[in-house]
Amino acid sequence: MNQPLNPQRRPAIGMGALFAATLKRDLKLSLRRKSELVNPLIFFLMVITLFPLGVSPEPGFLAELAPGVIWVAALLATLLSMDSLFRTDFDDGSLEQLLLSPQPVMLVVCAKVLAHWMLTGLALTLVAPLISVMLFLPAEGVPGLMLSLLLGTPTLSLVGAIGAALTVGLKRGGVLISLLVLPLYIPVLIFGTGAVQAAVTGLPLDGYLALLGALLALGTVLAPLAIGAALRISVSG
Amino acid sequence: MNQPLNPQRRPAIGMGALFAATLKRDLKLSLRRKSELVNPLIFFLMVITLFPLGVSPEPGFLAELAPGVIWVAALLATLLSMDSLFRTDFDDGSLEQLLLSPQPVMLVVCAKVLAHWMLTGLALTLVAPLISVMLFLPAEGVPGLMLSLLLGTPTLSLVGAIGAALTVGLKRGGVLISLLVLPLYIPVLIFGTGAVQAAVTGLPLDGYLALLGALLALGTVLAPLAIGAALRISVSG
Amino acid sequence: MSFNSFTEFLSMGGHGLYVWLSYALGLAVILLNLVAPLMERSRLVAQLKRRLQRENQSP
Amino acid sequence: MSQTMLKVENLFCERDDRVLFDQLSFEVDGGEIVQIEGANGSGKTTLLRILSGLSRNYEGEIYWQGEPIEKVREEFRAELLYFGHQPGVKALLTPEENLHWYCALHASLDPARVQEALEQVGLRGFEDVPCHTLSAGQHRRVSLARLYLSDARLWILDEPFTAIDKRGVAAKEALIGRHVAQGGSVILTTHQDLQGSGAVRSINLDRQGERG
Amino acid sequence: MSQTMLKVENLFCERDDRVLFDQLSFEVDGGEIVQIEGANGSGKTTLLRILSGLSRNYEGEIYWQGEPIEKVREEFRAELLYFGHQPGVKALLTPEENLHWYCALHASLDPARVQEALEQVGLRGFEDVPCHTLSAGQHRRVSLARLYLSDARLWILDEPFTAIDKRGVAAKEALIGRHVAQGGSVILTTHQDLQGSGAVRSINLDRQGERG
Amino acid sequence: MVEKKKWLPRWFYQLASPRWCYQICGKLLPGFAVAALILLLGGIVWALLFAPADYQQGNSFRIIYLHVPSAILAQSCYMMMAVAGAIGLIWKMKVADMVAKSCAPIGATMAVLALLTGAIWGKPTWGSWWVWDARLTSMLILLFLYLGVMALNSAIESESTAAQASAVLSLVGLVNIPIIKYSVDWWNTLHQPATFTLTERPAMPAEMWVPLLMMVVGFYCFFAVSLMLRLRNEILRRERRAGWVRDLLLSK
Ligand code: HEM
Ligand SMILES: Nc1ncnc2c1ncn2[C@@H]1O[C@H](COP(=O)(O)OP(=O)(O)OP(=O)(O)O)[C@@H](O)[C@H]1O
Ligand SMILES: Nc1ncnc2c1ncn2[C@@H]1O[C@H](COP(=O)(O)OP(=O)(O)OP(=O)(O)O)[C@@H](O)[C@H]1O
Ligand SMILES: [Mg+2]
Ligand SMILES: [Mg+2]
Repeated sequence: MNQPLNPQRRPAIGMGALFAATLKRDLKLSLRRKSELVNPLIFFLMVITLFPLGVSPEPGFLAELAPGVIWVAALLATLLSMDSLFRTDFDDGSLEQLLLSPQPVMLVVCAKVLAHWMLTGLALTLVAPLISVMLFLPAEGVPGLMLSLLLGTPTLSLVGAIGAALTVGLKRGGVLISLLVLPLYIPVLIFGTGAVQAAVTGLPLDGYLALLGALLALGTVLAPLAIGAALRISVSG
Repeated sequence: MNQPLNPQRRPAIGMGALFAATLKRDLKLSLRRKSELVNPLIFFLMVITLFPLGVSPEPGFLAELAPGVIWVAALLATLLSMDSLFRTDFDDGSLEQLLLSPQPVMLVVCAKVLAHWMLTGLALTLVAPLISVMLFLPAEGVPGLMLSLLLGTPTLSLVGAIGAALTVGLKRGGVLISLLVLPLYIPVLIFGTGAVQAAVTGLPLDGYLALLGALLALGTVLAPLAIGAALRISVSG
Repeated sequence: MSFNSFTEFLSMGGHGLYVWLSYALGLAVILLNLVAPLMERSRLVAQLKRRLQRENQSP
Repeated sequence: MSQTMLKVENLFCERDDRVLFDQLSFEVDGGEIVQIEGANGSGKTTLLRILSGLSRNYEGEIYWQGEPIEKVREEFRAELLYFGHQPGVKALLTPEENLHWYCALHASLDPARVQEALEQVGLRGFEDVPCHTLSAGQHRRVSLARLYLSDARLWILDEPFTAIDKRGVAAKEALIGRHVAQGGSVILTTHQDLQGSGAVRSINLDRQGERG
Repeated sequence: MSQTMLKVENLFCERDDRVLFDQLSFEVDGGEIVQIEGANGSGKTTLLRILSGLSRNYEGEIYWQGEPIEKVREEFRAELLYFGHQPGVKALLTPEENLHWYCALHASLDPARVQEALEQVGLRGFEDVPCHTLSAGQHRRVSLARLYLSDARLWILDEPFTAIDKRGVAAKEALIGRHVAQGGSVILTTHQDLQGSGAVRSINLDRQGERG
Repeated sequence: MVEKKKWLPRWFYQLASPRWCYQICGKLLPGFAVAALILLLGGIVWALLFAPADYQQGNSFRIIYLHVPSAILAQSCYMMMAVAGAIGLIWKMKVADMVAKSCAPIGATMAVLALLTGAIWGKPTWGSWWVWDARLTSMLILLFLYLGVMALNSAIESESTAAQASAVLSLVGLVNIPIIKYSVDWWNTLHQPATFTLTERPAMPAEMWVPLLMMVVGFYCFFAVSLMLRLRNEILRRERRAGWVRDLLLSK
């Protein structure tokens, strides 16, 4: 029943199909356990809950804290979910199959990162207004918060994926990844909170957003290359 | 070369030996990757670093934040490292062997939790003075901080282990565990920060410490039971 | 009767939005808790029946 | 001594609405090898996990030396060696450390004999490298070394020969032969033919499901 | 067509200061089955991973159809099917979804034939249950279904028969026979005897290490 | 496989029989449904039309007739879930597992309703949708506990395993609920001046608390209805292999 072996084939099409298939597969993997879908969100909500409990429930104080706390929580939520991005693929051998595919690895990697972002960064952006209410962030700050999250979180996913790719070959990378990735997250954190604080105080925030956009552009161009290379190295070791 | 099969053996000794062996084994497993040893600490330090960056570098503001932030970071550091407590054992079949041992499971579980605590809670307690300096916590608060961490973090490890045991059979429990465990952590957080704040303002803190001690006592008595039961349930599914 | 007219009843002394929103939510939650199990039941019964028929046919 | 060790009565198990076995009854005596046969997915692993007490998703009765197994769990575990699809070897520890921990779990075993057992399974020279640098077969051999250490009377082995080379398989079969000669019992599954382990009774699960 | 597919010259590999093979040279022609033999830990998996391009920890030359393999990676990958110790099956996806993704990775494969392939490996009725509820053998069968889909000329199979029952092994052997009859090549390892796959050339790694 | 113990009353074993439970639920359902309907309708009409407005809060006070019953129900539902889970764990009683599983979504929706009505009520009364008050916080945590139990339940494939695991979790949560309540109360009184005390109940006139009582009882009846509906589904699903379920299905 096998097709005759034909040395002259390999259609050049199929790149878009592969991207779509991988995106669908990764979303499906996350959605299959329904809990997986809501969990980065719930984690986000909980970190938000811990702050009033741990620090102080006073609205004024919380409002001052809010931009920083929301961004730190977004950062931690991304980081927490990052480790599993390639690990399950590595453990069950899917990663080997992926690296042995004749298609460019970058393509699959981009789709995986996009799927990850949709379930963390995008989801976080969408619940940001709710969080703002809970932390008493002034209403003027909310659009700035959402815009900065929208521009900043994809960078977090991209950079996190580099760390995930580098540590995937290690037996237990769970916490090591934070060590690698957190320093790289700091610019995003600074510009992100800067944007929100500017929005709250009514200052212009285009500067911050432009910087976040620039980081994102840089990340989109360079990160997939780095991730692909890191994966090959991790698997070959 | 096998020993003759002897139906009347099973020495009653060996409980202490098993506890010690498991403790040694788990510590060894963590120390073997040198990165693992420092990582909960580094994570802790980094969360601490993110706050001045994300929120505000003003000493006065930071000092006010400090008790809460330190406790929230301790909580997250514990939570982050919790998932791997039983997962690797489950994946490679060691957990099955453990449950099939004629020795009481609780014993092994206690040793594992103790090992986990030594590398997270205890380590965090020891670096707490450094952190206090970084966040400008007044010097009067430091003994209170250390005492409260010393009494509170074992409870975090014990309760977290229940969550880890419940989710170990799942394909991806990484985030589910936070959902299960964080609500249970809230009393520790509240009493812990309460103790530090009392210490800073010079109020008596024995009440808080007594409460943390009571939680720890309750946890030590009940959690091992729950963990043992949860492990049997998870493996049987 | 603590209201004199229907419009007064609707406005609830300026708090109409809040009161009616609450009651709408309350109704929604109650209905959800009734409709969900009922729909689940019809789905389940249909599914179990289908399987039973399949099992009765196949052997 | 050919006293009945394990007795199974009317065992029923289904997974995902598929009946794996129904009204399955058999006995395992001392000095007997029982091979559970069946195609992939026929329920061999499920059965072995139920017998060993790992899984409780079943209906029916299991007796250990005449007592319902629920009552004598502790004694039963002391007499049991279970070898599953996952070998229970920690990748970060060395073979020696792995077996030492196993000895601690079973207080009656003597840690001094670990070296000898490792030699028997051909891991000499690999005693102190971490197990994740071992090959697939060597990895499983670490766990098989437990067979040389054990003093349990009932061995439950789920595909013990997977990834083991031919000389290794022959050695393991000889060991199983010795165990039953001493009055122990073995319940095992394997897709390879058993050679030279003496009389083997087989239980086939293939048509079990349809009966129910 | 018995043109040389893969040519290996003076391959050298060591792991942890232990030389696994040295000056290993061989060729694999179209229509040929090459079995890599050796005891556990002799370096079979290491060799196959080097040949497939997953591992680059080696010295020596490998040529694919006369070209150094570094130069023709892309073309080589399009002609390669690799089956490793880890089958590359996602536990949360169904067998069907797993194979569909594999088809997306290899653009020349036709997703419409996935059903047929699953049927061939005996997974009919299991197409849409998540793979983690499958038995050990069924799990590997999902990955083996790739053999029925593939149009690659070189198959590299690392212990493909692990956990597969006897009927399954016979079917897989027949398939391998058909593949070589069509001019494809197969490099495989297995600790079981190959039966009825026609002429098999074997390369033994056992004494390779000592030579170096 | 229920071990018979002499000191347990007979109905306890009957409860253990899914079939008996299914039938008794079928019999009780109409009664509870009618009671719930009458009480809720009467309560709502009374609450909206006849109860006097509060002298301070005006008509926004009418939200209490949804808020308090849902808050009370959310708490008692958790108790019931944990107790049922414990019975399932100890006596291996399938029906108890099913009751526990059916409780969770009802309790969670009630907690949501209490939170939402509370938030809506807070806006006109306190001028803010949310404050970090002790009671609000412990309600939020209760919702998280529910979500945790439900997530765990849905994440585990095997039904009996899922039931046991969620039972363990809800028991752990049950031990913790008083601790949470206590700690949160204390935390709040330490930090925040008691601007908004929920506990000091204004001495209510009867025309205010009678409809409230009706609503509370009505909510309990409604809870019983919803629980029994879910329980019957659950019994059908888990007992689908039993002969009586087959007969039941075929007779339809
Ligand atoms: C999201 C916000 C709120 C939550 C989560 C909440 C929660 C609760 C809870 C848990 C109870 C206890 C029910 C019981 O066990 O008896 C309760 C009762 C009550 N709440 Fe709220 N509440 C909220 C907002 C409000 C607001 C804004 C008001 C009005 C100012 C209010 C007024 C009351 C009253 C009067 C009671 C009855 C007190 C009693 O019977 O002891 N609540 N609420
Ligand atoms: N990651 C690694 N790091 C260091 N050494 C390794 C690593 N993986 C394998 N080795 C060593 O290389 C040798 C060959 O391993 P390999 O997996 O190739 O053996 P194999 O022939 O496939 O054996 P098996 O029949 O057991 O599968 C082994 O002795 C092993 O100790
Ligand atoms: N966790 C699970 N959930 C649901 N069904 C399962 C689960 N594990 C196994 N099954 C089903 O039970 C059946 C028997 O599986 P089992 O692992 O016992 O087979 P086996 O006889 O050991 O097969 P193999 O020879 O492949 O190891 C399979 O059809 C499988 O689909
Ligand atoms: Mg099996
Ligand atoms: Mg190998």
